[in-house]
Amino acid sequence: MEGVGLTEYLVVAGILFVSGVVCMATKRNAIGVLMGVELVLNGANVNFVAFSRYTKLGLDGQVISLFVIVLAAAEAAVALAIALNFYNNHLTIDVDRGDELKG
Amino acid sequence: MDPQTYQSTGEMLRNLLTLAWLLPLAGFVLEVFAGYWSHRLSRAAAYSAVFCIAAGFVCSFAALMYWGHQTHWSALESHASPADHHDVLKYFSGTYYTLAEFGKLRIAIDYHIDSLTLVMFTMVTLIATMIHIFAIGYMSDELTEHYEDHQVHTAHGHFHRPGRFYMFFAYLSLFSFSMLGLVLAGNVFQVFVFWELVGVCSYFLIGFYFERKSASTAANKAFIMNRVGDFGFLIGLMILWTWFGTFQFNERVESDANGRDVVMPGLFDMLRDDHGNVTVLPANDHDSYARVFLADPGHSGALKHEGHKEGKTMPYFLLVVAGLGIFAGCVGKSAQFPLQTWLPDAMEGPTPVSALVHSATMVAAGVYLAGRFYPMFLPEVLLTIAYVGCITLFMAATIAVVATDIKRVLAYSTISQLGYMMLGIGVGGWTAGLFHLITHAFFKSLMFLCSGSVIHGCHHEQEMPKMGGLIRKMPITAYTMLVGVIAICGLAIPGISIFGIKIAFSGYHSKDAIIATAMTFSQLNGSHFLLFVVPLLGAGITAFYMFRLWFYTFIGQPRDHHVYDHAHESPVVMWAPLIVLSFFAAFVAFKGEAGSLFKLLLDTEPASVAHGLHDVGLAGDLNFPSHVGIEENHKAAGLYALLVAVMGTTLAYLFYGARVLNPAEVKRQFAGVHNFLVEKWQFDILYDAAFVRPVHVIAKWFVAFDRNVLDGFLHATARTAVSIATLDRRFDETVVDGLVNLVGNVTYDAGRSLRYVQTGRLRQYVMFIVLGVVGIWIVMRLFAA
Amino acid sequence: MPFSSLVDSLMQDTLGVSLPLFATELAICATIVLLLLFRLLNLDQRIPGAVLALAGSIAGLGLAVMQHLQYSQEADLVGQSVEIFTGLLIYDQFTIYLRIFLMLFLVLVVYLTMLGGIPDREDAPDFYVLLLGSTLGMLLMASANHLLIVFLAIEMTSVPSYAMVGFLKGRRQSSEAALKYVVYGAGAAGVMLYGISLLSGLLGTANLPELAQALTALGGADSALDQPSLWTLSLAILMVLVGVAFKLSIVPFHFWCPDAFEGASAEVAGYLSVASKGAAFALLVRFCLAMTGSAVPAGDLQTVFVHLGFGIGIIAAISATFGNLAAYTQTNIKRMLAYSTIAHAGYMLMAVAALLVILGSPDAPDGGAQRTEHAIRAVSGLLYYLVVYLFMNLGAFAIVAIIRNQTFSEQIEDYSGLVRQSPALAVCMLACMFSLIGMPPLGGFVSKVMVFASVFKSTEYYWPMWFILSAGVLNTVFSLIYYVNVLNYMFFKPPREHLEPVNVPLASAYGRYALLVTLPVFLLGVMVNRIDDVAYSASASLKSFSVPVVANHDNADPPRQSVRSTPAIPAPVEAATPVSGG
Amino acid sequence: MSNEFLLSAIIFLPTVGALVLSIMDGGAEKALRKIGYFTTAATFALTLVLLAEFDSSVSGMQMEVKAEWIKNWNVNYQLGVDGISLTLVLLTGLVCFLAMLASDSIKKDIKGYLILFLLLETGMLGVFLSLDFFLFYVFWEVMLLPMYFLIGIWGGPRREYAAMKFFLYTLVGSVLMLIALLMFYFGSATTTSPGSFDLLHLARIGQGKVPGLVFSETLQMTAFVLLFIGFAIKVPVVPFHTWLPDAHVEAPTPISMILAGVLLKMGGYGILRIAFPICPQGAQWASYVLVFLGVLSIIYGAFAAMAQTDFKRLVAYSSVSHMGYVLLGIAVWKLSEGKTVGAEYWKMGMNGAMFQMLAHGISSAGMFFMVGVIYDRVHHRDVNKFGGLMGLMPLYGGLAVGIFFAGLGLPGLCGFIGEVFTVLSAWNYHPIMAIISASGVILTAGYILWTIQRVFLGPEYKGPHPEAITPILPREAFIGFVLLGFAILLGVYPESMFGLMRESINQLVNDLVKVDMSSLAGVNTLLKR
Repeated sequence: MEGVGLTEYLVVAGILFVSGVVCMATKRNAIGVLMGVELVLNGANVNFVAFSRYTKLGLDGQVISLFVIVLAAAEAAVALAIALNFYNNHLTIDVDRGDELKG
Repeated sequence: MDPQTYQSTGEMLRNLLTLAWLLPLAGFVLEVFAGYWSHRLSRAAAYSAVFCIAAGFVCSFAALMYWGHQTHWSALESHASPADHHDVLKYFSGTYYTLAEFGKLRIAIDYHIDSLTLVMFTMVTLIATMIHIFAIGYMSDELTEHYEDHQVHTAHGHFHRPGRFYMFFAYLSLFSFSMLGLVLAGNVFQVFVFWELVGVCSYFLIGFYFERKSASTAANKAFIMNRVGDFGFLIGLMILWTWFGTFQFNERVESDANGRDVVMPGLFDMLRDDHGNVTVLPANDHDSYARVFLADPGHSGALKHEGHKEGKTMPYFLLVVAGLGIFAGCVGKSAQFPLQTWLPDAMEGPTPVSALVHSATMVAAGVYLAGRFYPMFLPEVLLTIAYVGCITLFMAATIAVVATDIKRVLAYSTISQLGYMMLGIGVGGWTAGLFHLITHAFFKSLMFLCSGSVIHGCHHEQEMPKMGGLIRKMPITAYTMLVGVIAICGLAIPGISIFGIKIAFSGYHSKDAIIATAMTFSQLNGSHFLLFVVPLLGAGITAFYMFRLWFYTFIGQPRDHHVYDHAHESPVVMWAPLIVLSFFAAFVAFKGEAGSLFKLLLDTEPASVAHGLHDVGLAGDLNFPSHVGIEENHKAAGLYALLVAVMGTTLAYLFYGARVLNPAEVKRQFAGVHNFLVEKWQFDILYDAAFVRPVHVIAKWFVAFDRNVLDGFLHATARTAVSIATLDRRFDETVVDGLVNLVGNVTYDAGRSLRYVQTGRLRQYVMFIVLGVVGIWIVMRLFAA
Repeated sequence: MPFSSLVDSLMQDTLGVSLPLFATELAICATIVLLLLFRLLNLDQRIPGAVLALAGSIAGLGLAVMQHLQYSQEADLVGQSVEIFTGLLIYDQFTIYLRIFLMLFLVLVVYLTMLGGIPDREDAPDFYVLLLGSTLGMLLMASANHLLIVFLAIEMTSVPSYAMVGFLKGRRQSSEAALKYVVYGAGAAGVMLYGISLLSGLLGTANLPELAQALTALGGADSALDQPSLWTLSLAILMVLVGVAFKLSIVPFHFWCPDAFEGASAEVAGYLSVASKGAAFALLVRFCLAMTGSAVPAGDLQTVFVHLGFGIGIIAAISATFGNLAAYTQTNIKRMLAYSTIAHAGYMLMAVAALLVILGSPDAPDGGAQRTEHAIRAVSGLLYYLVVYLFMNLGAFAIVAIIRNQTFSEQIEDYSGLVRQSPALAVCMLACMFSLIGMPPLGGFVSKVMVFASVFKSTEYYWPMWFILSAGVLNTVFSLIYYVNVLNYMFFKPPREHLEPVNVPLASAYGRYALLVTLPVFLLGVMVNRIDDVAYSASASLKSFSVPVVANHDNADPPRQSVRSTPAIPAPVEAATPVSGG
Repeated sequence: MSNEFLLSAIIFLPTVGALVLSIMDGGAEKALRKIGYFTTAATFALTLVLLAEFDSSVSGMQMEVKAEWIKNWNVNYQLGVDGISLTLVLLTGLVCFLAMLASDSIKKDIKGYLILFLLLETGMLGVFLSLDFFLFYVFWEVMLLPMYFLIGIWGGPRREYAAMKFFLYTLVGSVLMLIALLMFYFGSATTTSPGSFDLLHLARIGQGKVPGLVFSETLQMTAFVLLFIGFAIKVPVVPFHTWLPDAHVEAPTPISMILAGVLLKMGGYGILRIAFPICPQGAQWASYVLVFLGVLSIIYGAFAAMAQTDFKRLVAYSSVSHMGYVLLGIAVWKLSEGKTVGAEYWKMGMNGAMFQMLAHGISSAGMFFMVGVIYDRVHHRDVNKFGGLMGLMPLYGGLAVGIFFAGLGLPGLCGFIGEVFTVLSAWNYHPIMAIISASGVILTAGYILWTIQRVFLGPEYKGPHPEAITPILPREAFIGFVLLGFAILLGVYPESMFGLMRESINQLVNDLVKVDMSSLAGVNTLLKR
């Protein structure tokens, strides 16, 4: 078998992306939702790296993936801080309980 | 008459008549504000009104004299038929100012003076002067600060209000202005303008005691009835305007902007050629109905129809509709069948009003217009006029027999006499009809004033059964009334004629002329014999109810002592006009056809109009009587009429005058005559009311017919109108408004429902991101594929 | 290429070319650093953070205005666009226009927060760091020229704004709003990133200008790529647009907007509603132009763009209608204004839809000579709408903030009887509301007419656009109800007892601010020429319009643009000799 | 004053007055009113100056002013006056001056009221004098805002609903007009010249006088329908009229005087100035429907008026009926085989319609004022609970009956000329429609006389607080006399107004008659049979 090609990487990235999204949609715990976000971002990263290797995207792909990692970190930090603040006010991080704003 | 003098006489006449016309308007403006410059109790307003109308009379009489002098009284020389003096141009017309101009179309306020106008002016101003003087006395009880109105019952007893003496005279002056304007009008549009102005004056005058519900309803009814007539009038106008393009009666030479004199063809010149005949192209293949030939308006007068086929044609039936439309206006104004129910109710107004407006002048306007517009009427229209006149005169006469209120009797008699005039015009007797109009104006206003002085004397008592034997208390009124009654019945002493003049009052001559014309007409076209029999019969009934009225009120024992004791002769300011009017009522038609009045009217009879239509009518060939034909039958017709009148008088004398016979019991004996009147009825024998009841039944039937069929129709239309209106309002509120609110609510509900989409739950939002993307992607695929 | 020469050419390029053109952003960075330092050395007792932030933003505005003046002086520079930082950003009049737009807005917001006093003294520096950071992200969005920058800029804008929404730590609602906003934002960013990855992968390049060539190469010449990969490409494009749609709060992705606005303070809500929209629209225009490129797309790619344009039009109509209808029953003024921003985003998106349809549709009326002219007119209408929208919305939010500071209530009922208490404020709110409806004497009308005119022009290119136009027109009528409802309370109802009266005389600081913000709404309605010219030249200078339309088969030369070649990387500055002509 | 500033001065003098008022403090009520009187009087004087300088023999535009406003969109600040707009400007000046005098009955926060009143006047004058469609549209909407607040704040009990309904109706109309505006703009753009908003240029294109550029038939038809609906809402024509009774009932007296006196004329003016000249084929195609709607309005309005118990609502519906004549007069354009038949009757119809607008302006403003006088005293409007006013207030009774008779269409007063001329010109178009419209004469007489009987005649006053009935004040009497005086002047000597407007209207008719209608003949005959 000729080893691992571009499509396999895309499939892995796709799985990561879908699981990330499903996790975000189903998790009731705020932290679980944030994990889902991470999964999505990493799925995209895998894509970038794969494309930089197999298509003429070249170094751009890898540079982007580096930036994505940094940004994921920043986002996670802010998200966790907000989740903490949410916990202080609602004494729970169950996302469904936060539905005072509606209509 | 050479053009130079024609010009100067035209100027003179115009100034005189315009002065006569505008004086009452100035009076009106003065009197409306009388409340401010003069005290409410002063008679200043009355004096100003009388002065204006009297000055008006002097001017119009002077104009008449001047006109006669200028035309060397040619009109009065006896001549065989009116046709041959056509060469003398008999009318003066011109324009005051143009109302509006649209390209070639032009509407203006202009004047048209001929002998008919002069006669009408003199008659109207004379009668108006007399009535103004009479009214000073009659309306004197309005000169108080707290006038007590018996007929109005408010919460606290009778109604008190300050007197409105000056307002009454203001309305009278406004009325005289509009009436004179109507007579002076030079085009049919201007007639329409003053037509409605006269209508509004009658509205104000009928509704003078506006506190009384009956008075204001009567005023409304009168105005709306007139408006129904005007609706027909408007349709006539529309047709004329669209097909003829002008409203002017007669041709007029105008100098337009750059000096060239342009011929402005009138209505009559376009329809009838020089010899007065109308050319009708029979209905041929390419056109389903006959067409009437009109001279091309832009064409110069001289080159009319001789051989000229060029020029517009209009559908025949449309010209008939136009004629009927204009006649509808006359029916509305002169209270002919079927629009006559408003006149009896109009008696709500003070008696001088009934005398001036609802007997002599306004109601006569309808006949005047029919006369003025005569050349435009086609045979079918003339026939309708005749039949409407006939029905009206008979119906009104029968109802008058039964009426007990003195003013209602006179009202129905007016309607009946107007029927006569319409019949006269309808059967081709143009001069006879207008002759009767003039004479009738005098004696009818005289009788109304007499009834006014009776009512004034008996303190507003109008019911005849309460009167009786008043001759001893009010001799002058009684005798002047007698003159009027004799005039209207047309009594005369046959055979004896002192130096050629028959001893008879004016009514005899004018009614005689109409009956003669009707007789010759029915001889010429046999199928219309009714048009002679009914008026003859009517003459008899007229005599009966007029003398019944006279005997009822003045002769015999007083039926109600309370009324009798209070009765007193009216003051001099009231009986003086009675004397003057009775003189005119008697001798205005002095020497009948040979008299100057008849000759004056004859002078303006449209040239050979009648026989211009001989082979025109579609409904069989109607041939109209020529003057010569009428001359021969005159004597016979006179005798028949006199016979019938005498019969009526004696009958009335027997029942009410001598009271030698108890009317109820004796009436049973003369069942034969009355049977003749009520032949339809199965005659069930009830002892005393055997013959009175049928007459009452017919009368009541007519009254009932009036009240529920016509009035019913009126109320029905009002009710349906109101119900449509409420339906309309509900439709308006529900459907149209509902639609708007529905749209509003739908969007509002849509808005509210969208709130539920925003559930506030985070996970549902996130799910939407992916669902959104995939959803759009799928839609795009479907859409693009 | 040895490493050293690569490094020094890079240094030369960044120092020589890019940095001077990057002046405004540098000023903002400097302010941020200073703010943090002052906080560190607790010097902020002496110089409050707000004053510093205000100084920095005014400096940035000054620099941007200078750049604009520099551009309008030298005639030959008109329409010239320079790619800076080795192609990551692009610097042209469009960027300058948006810089002025954003900096002006920043100055006004900072001044408002100083008056409003949301960030109290000690956490003022943090608030302003977030504020300036977010604005920096937006400036990058406006001049993005590379897919990385697209993602980076959006993240840089969003992350600080998550924090700003949750800034009032004590309130339950703001923490809930912040949580929703952050999770939703992260999700959207994730999806967008995945889209970008797919897009760059398929097209093999992440540089916006080259996207067009790659696309035409890919689709136009019916090369080996068969149907399915074309669809994955369109899915990728859609995913990228999701990120932008999230920032614009377009209908399927608007859920965060009402909750975030209600939770956040009025100043922050105002900031989010205007600034992020402006930058996002700039990015969307650049992205669309990048895709359609300057050439008239050939083959079946045309149908893709027309349908994409029409699709965006449909979404725009839906979001406008949704925004207007949902706002009917709102009782909270901020939530109502949130839906109003959704509606106005819809109106503005219609202009973009018109742009796409005009550029993409094959059968242009009168031979397509006027095509670029109409496209430029569509973009300039959008830009003008943005400026008017800035003042309208900021005016409304500012008045809401002012009233909240006095009555502590944001319910519409509590606004009743305002005209009796402070007539000046009521008249300002009236001007904003009627401008939002689009009534003539005010700016809102002129901008709406411009957008509807371009949509009307697009109906000649592609007739179904009639639905979009009628939806837009119909929405103007729908929007009347809830805007006027607020005015009903203010003008017709008597003041409520339990609230102490709002007295903001014209002479007070608040009064002057309200007047400062609402006056331009009137001026933009009457003196239209000034701003309209600037907007026109800004949109004319967009890259795809200025490049000679060679490929265009009937070679109608764009009316006014000078033909210019873009400097290849890493050509030194003096090498980029503008070839002026035309 | 050189005449290019005259028009702008007329339009913006009230705005200057409004600015002066806004600066003064709200307390000095007396001074505020004085400035109000002075401004409206000065504007009316300026319109009289305009009348003096106007040369009635010229049919085209006079005193044209054209300055550039928005360069990129070719929008110009363009003003001009001709026969049609001059008469309406005079009417506006007069009615606004009288309404300001009648504004003494307004008691709460005078300053806001006067400012909005003057802005409203600016909006109206602007609409009549502007020749640029964009400028026309701006003034059209500027007039909308003050009206909304004037009804909303100083109105009767259901004022919010009425104000909102008024705003919604007019906004829907003006949004449709916006689409038509865009159609004309892009329709008139050629490769060389940009699109234009200049009404005269658009009219030349519409009538095929510009070589190489013409509005296609479909464009003319759709644009005409859009414009007609927009203007029909203002006229109001029956299906779109339900806002009028509510707006009138709730509006304070002076405002309903202006609403009836001037605002309704905008619709008619719009049709005459924009819809007919620019889309002649559309106008001819829809002429049958227009005549039908006109007649329907006459009959519907009359019946609806008969069923009302609220006095003001009754007069409002009478306005609907009277404005039906206007539409009838404008639309009597008869075409057979592509050639206009009886153009002179159409001229008469148009002149009659214009005159009816002026006459209705005076009579309906008078009627509303009279209703207002009695309402200010007894504060109720139930027609059945009045009575005996003629006795209690004789001068008021006299003036009111005079004005109501002007409304009824009595000859010698203004209503008659307008009504009869339009009806006379209708026969040439369609006899049956003419007859139905003539029957309107009876219905009008019916409901007006019935109202006069219930309100003025009768023995005593049946309604609440009879003690408040005091004789008419000199100020009110002055207004009544002025209106009645103008009614009589126009009734007796209509040439005063016809002279001004005749040239322009005949020119408009001649232009439209010359337009080649061959392509339309087929459609028309189909529609007629």
